[in-house]
Amino acid sequence: MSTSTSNAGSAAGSALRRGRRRPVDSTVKVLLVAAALVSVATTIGIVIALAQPTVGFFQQVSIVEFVTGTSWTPTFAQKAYGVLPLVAATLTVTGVALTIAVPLGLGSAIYLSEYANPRTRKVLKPIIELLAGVPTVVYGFVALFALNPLLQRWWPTDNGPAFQNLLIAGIAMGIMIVPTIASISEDSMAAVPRSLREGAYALASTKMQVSTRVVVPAAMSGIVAAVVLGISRAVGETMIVTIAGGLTSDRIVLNPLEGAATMTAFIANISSGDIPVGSLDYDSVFAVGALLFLITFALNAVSIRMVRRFREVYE
Amino acid sequence: SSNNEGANDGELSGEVKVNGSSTVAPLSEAAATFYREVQSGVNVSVGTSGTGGGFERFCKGETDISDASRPIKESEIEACEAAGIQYKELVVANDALTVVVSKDNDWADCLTVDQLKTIWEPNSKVVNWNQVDPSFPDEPLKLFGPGTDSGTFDYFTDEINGEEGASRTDYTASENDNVVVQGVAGTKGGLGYFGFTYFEENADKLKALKVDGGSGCVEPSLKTAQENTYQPLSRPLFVYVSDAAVKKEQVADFVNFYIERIDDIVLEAKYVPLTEEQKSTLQAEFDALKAAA
Amino acid sequence: MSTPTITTETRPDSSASGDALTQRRSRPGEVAFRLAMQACLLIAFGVLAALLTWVLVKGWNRLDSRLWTEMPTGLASRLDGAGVQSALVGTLWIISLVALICLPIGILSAIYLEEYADNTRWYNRLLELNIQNLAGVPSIIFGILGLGIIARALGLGFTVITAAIVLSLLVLPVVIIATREAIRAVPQSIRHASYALGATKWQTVSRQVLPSAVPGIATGSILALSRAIGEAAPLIVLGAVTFITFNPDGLDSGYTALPIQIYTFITRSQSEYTELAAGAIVLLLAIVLAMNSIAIFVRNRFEKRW
Amino acid sequence: MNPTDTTIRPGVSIAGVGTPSTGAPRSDAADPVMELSGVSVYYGAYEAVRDTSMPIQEKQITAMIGPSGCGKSTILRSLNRMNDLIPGARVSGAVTYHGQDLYAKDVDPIEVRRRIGMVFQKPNPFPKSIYDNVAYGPRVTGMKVSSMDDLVERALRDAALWDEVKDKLKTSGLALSGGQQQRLCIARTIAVRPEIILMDEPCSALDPIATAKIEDLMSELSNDYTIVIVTHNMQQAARVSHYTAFFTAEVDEQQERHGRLVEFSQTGKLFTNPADKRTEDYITGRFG
Amino acid sequence: MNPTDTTIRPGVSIAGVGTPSTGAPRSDAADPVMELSGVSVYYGAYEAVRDTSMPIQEKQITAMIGPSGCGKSTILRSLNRMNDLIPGARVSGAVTYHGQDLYAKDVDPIEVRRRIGMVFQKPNPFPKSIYDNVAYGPRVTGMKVSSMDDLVERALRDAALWDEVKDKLKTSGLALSGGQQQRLCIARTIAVRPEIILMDEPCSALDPIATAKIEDLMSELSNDYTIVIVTHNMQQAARVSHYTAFFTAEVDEQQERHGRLVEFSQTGKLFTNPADKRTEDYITGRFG
Ligand SMILES: Nc1ncnc2c1ncn2[C@@H]1O[C@H](COP(=O)(O)OP(=O)(O)OP(=O)(O)O)[C@@H](O)[C@H]1O
Ligand SMILES: Nc1ncnc2c1ncn2[C@@H]1O[C@H](COP(=O)(O)OP(=O)(O)OP(=O)(O)O)[C@@H](O)[C@H]1O
Ligand SMILES: [Mg+2]
Ligand SMILES: [Mg+2]
Repeated sequence: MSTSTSNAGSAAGSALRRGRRRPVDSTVKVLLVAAALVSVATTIGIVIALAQPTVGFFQQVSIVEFVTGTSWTPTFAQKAYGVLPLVAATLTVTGVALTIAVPLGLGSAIYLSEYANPRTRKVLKPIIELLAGVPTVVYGFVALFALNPLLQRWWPTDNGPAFQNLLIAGIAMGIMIVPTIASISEDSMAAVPRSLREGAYALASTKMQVSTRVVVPAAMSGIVAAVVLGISRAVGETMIVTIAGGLTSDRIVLNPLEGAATMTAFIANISSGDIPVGSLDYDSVFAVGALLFLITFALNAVSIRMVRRFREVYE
Repeated sequence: SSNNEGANDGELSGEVKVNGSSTVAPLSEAAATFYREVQSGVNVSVGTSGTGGGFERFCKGETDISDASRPIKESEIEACEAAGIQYKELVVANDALTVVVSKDNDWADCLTVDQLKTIWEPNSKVVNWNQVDPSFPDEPLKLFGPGTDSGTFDYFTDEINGEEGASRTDYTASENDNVVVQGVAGTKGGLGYFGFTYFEENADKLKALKVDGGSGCVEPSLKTAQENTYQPLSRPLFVYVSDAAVKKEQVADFVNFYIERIDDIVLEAKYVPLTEEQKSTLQAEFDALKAAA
Repeated sequence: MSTPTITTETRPDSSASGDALTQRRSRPGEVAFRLAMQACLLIAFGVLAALLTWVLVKGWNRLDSRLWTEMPTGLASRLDGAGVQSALVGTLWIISLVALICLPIGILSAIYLEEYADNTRWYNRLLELNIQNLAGVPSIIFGILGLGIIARALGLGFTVITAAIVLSLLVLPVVIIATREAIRAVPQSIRHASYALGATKWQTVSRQVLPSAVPGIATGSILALSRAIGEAAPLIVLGAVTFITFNPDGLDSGYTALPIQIYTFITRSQSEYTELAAGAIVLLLAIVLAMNSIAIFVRNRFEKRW
Repeated sequence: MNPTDTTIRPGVSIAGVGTPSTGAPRSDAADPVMELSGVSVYYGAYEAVRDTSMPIQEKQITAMIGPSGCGKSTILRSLNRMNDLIPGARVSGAVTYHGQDLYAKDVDPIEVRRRIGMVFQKPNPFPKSIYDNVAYGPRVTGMKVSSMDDLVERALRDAALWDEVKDKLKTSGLALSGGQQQRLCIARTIAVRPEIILMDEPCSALDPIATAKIEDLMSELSNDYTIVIVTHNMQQAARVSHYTAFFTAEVDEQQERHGRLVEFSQTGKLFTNPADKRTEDYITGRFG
Repeated sequence: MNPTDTTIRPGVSIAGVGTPSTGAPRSDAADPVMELSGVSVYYGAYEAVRDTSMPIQEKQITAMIGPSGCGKSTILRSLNRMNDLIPGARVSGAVTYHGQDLYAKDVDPIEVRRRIGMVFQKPNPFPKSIYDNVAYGPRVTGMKVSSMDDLVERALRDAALWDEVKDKLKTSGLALSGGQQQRLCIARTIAVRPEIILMDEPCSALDPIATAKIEDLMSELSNDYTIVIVTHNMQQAARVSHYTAFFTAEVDEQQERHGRLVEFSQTGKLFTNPADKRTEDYITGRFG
């Protein structure tokens, strides 16, 4: 075809028929599908890796004992397989972490999105995102060697917290989660359309009223998603609790001043411990892993739903 | 820097994979560090997957040497047999499990095995020092110990309470040595136990108790442990080496080196050295292994 | 304080309303709220800054070239001269491999989901859901996957490549999600313009969409890699070797990595180890924060605002 | 400042001002309630609108028309200090309200906005219930009301929306149609009983039927309120307003565009007998 | 399908078609090059435009006008299968191009778009150099060209942009002004030598001067190309087009709005003597 002529009109109609093959396009598609299937394979792999030993475990331990028992002592002579102590410790740590992270994270987000001038925000927002990338082993170190001595020194009564305790792990985890919650909540507040703020200001609202009565409610699903993400990070976090959280699991510990094993800490410890691989005690790791997988699955479902709602509002 | 007679003087290469107990690891790490000075071409790695994890790999042929803080168990022997792995158990050091209390503890110097048992036995209700001995003051007893998945725990419970893993459960257990050290050091009524090394490293913060195993109070020390008078808490530490591994020149050379320098290594790792008798057994076992290979 | 006492029947008296404007209300709640929000920011980031500074101080004595030129030692008496070279090199090995494995798969998956998949189909929605779910699975579970499937079932053993695959799978969702967002940010009008000129789908994607999405993809990829660098939990389950005095020299080599090395230092009770841990943390942080800074810079500088 | 002290500048024809009895669209036209004198608005260093002077007559509808970008919205927002919210925006000259300079140091912008309400181009109801949308203003301004229900009902009635929503006051304001949303925004504004309502192209996002409803509503509201409306649609200005201001954008030597008030007069006069050639070109559709 | 076989439906006046010699705006007006018969377009279950039949005459400019949302863009996109790109969009009825049904199974949409180009409402140059913008189409369609430089120059000349950009062909297309960007998009489109160019409100984002340039360009291009243009601006339709189709939206019993072709005829006739009351209302500005 030369550059100088336009398509001959009469022949043009039939020329539209599919003539050309496009091998690149079809090859590419196969490649893309293959890549996308890797993530499916990953999930299947996880399920397989967890399922077989877990099934073996539950052939010897009743599921009822597992989910209702209040003592977890697979490594002792008197074995008990009630997973609740691990779950309770996980919840306690998560609770402490959220108590710290939610107000600090939300407050920071509100300040950045509604009060800080654009230049401050431009500097601070990237710093927050930067801090969200600090490896968790660092927080574990800091918890054990920096926060813990402080806590011991300043503890008002004689009966201070244990050397490894859930409080200190929770605090470190809370500090760790703040940037995540701040950053995501700020994103969702920034996504609240300007027009809503203007509408509120035009009705003689003060800045605080705009923030608390319009922006925060409008950004609520994003904020909830941020908090849920914080929860799932706390539940799945391993290094901090392994380093600073303790290993007690013979009873349900709800006092954050004591140390106790979370689900993740238990898994990490047994994985590097001296008990024979393949034994029932060892398989308990997989049962706990499977439970952890299910819990995060549920949290994800909540979070995905929240994010979706948050997207729907203004798009 | 050191004179390594006997070993192959030529340049060796290849890998030596050691894995297993974190209690024994300091010995193997020290050996690896010394060995690197004479054979820099051999890559020795020391993993700490625990005694169990170590044996699992060992019996699958994934590692050459397994560090163990307890003897191999029946299930593990079966696994090795099933995979056709032949091996020898070598005792490379002694350890004295040390019972420690806070420096502030001015009432207790020695505990009998029975007293230890009252404290540590399953379902023990002892929560105050005066329940251990009426002459002790009214001071809350806080207990610390190693991770319950460790060989140390197994050994201590076996010797004191008569069954591996039989222990009260309501104490602070941790894989982290710092926890026992800091916990006991910071709690007036604290009591804990762990390997002698950790006590030596923290002797400024802790006080070791003597143990009366029936023939009077004996304090834990290199001497008492080596002389076997610190009973019942002195224990051997093991290294397992497989036939197949010894067929590899660099592994054989490394193990040979390990045995020759065993005193330096044990000293460096702050464990209790072998007696002469133990040393000759060690050499004999190794020779047998080489011969078999 | 002039709270308007207006009922629904009346409105401000217009003749007076000019003056009423100047009776500025004092609003103490307003000020308190602002201060509280500001305090949150200051506390949160003050504490973080203090902690990081503390690590720096703690590790100060070890912050010299020994850290990366020397190998770890098994001799307690020589801790002073020890470094973490093998861990640093191990980390660099792993991260390079993660980049090679994870980025192509992640980017191609994202292209599929964003440009090719018909998301009214159940299987595509499932795929998407699966990726969102994987993003939330705790890293330690990936360690279990690596141990059971990759090291054992696939027989790759306890090698650099196993660690790289596990960490790749761990951060794959991050890459996919970031890439999808970058692709989604390319305006539809660019695609339409390309199609309207007779381009095929792949021409449109490869020549218009991807080049425009590069900054976003780069940002997401770097963030994913820096996350992989800092992960320790899966490697613990994988039984990363913790004492190594040589650098990895191949895919099937043994390895250790910085976070693992730090973790083992932390569990030792001698104060030399604590210092060494702090020094290694500063090294790790320097790498991770440098990577994150590059990522954020790339995003803020090059990402197009359409 | 004396509200009748309107400087007539070269290039700006101001007609029909100061003589409210002659040909005024309403017999009750009164003195200006607001007055702009020499108002310029800047965004940073950029002068978006230059030197605008015009009055806003009480209980009349004043329309601002002109091509896109000529600064209509900018001027409108300067009337209730909404520009304060744009970083870098600045107003020079005087905007008075009942003789009080709105930009005087001791003026509380929040009080200003309570008295001078605003309705926006795109309906922007809060993502709350219809009821809460209307009750929002009274609540935040701390109005003492005997019955919030009554107040909400009345505002919705005044905005000609009550009959359509009375059975679903608890549903979200976002669930309404565009026209209903815009009337909800008007209801929300009148719930705080402002004196003046500013409207920035309130119908441009609406279909013709919804537009007609809002136009009727405006005429209705002008019995009680002073209304200023910005519109792109000349027919609309002609239909609803009593006074019209025509703005355009001039290009200066540096190729920068600055908004300018070209002509202000009674609506009838401006459309039938414009004083300025540019006005005529615009209203006859010769550009835009 | 026979292109002259245009069914005249109740409610749709089609005037001036089939009698090209009588009062045709150009003496060379030919047979329709495209033909819509009974075309409805759906988005999922929603029927956005109903039952449209009209011809597109060769080398003429056909304008589509009508209020917002009446489906002009929808119909336009159905002419080169751009609707394929919208998930859930579906076309029923027949769209023929030289007698070939565009929606037949064996038709390759990529070939269709090569022959029927499109210019969009908002100028959308690729974030590449001006040169690469123009060269993109020839490259992806694998056109065999003796000199790409010549081709680019010629396309830019045809789009009346050459003189303004010839010294900066390597700079980004995004660095041009809005009007230049739009001409670049036209240059890009004609570089692949399509037969028909579809334009969806190509001037709505432009200022009056840029608009005038594009309008001139369209007249120029209609010597070589068949052009279909959607516009909001009736004056523009009147100024540039030879044929005009007026669409509106009807509301059905379920309160759903559906686009409908009301009247199609020669532009002069439609504006001076509309056959339909609704057309008349619209062009006299009674609504919209
Ligand atoms: N926030 C802002 N920052 C900087 N410049 C602005 C801002 N808002 C508007 N401008 C500029 O000020 C000028 C006037 O804008 P304005 O929005 O007042 O025009 P308008 O007449 O309302 O136009 P339209 O009819 O399109 O709404 C324009 O050149 C615009 O680009
Ligand atoms: N992608 C889509 N999905 C669903 N509905 C759509 C989509 N695009 C358009 N519509 C709907 O189809 C109808 C016709 O839209 P279309 O964009 O064709 O109108 P138009 O006449 O071009 O309007 P405008 O003048 O505003 O551009 C509208 O009701 C619109 O909401
Ligand atoms: Mg405006
Ligand atoms: Mg359109």
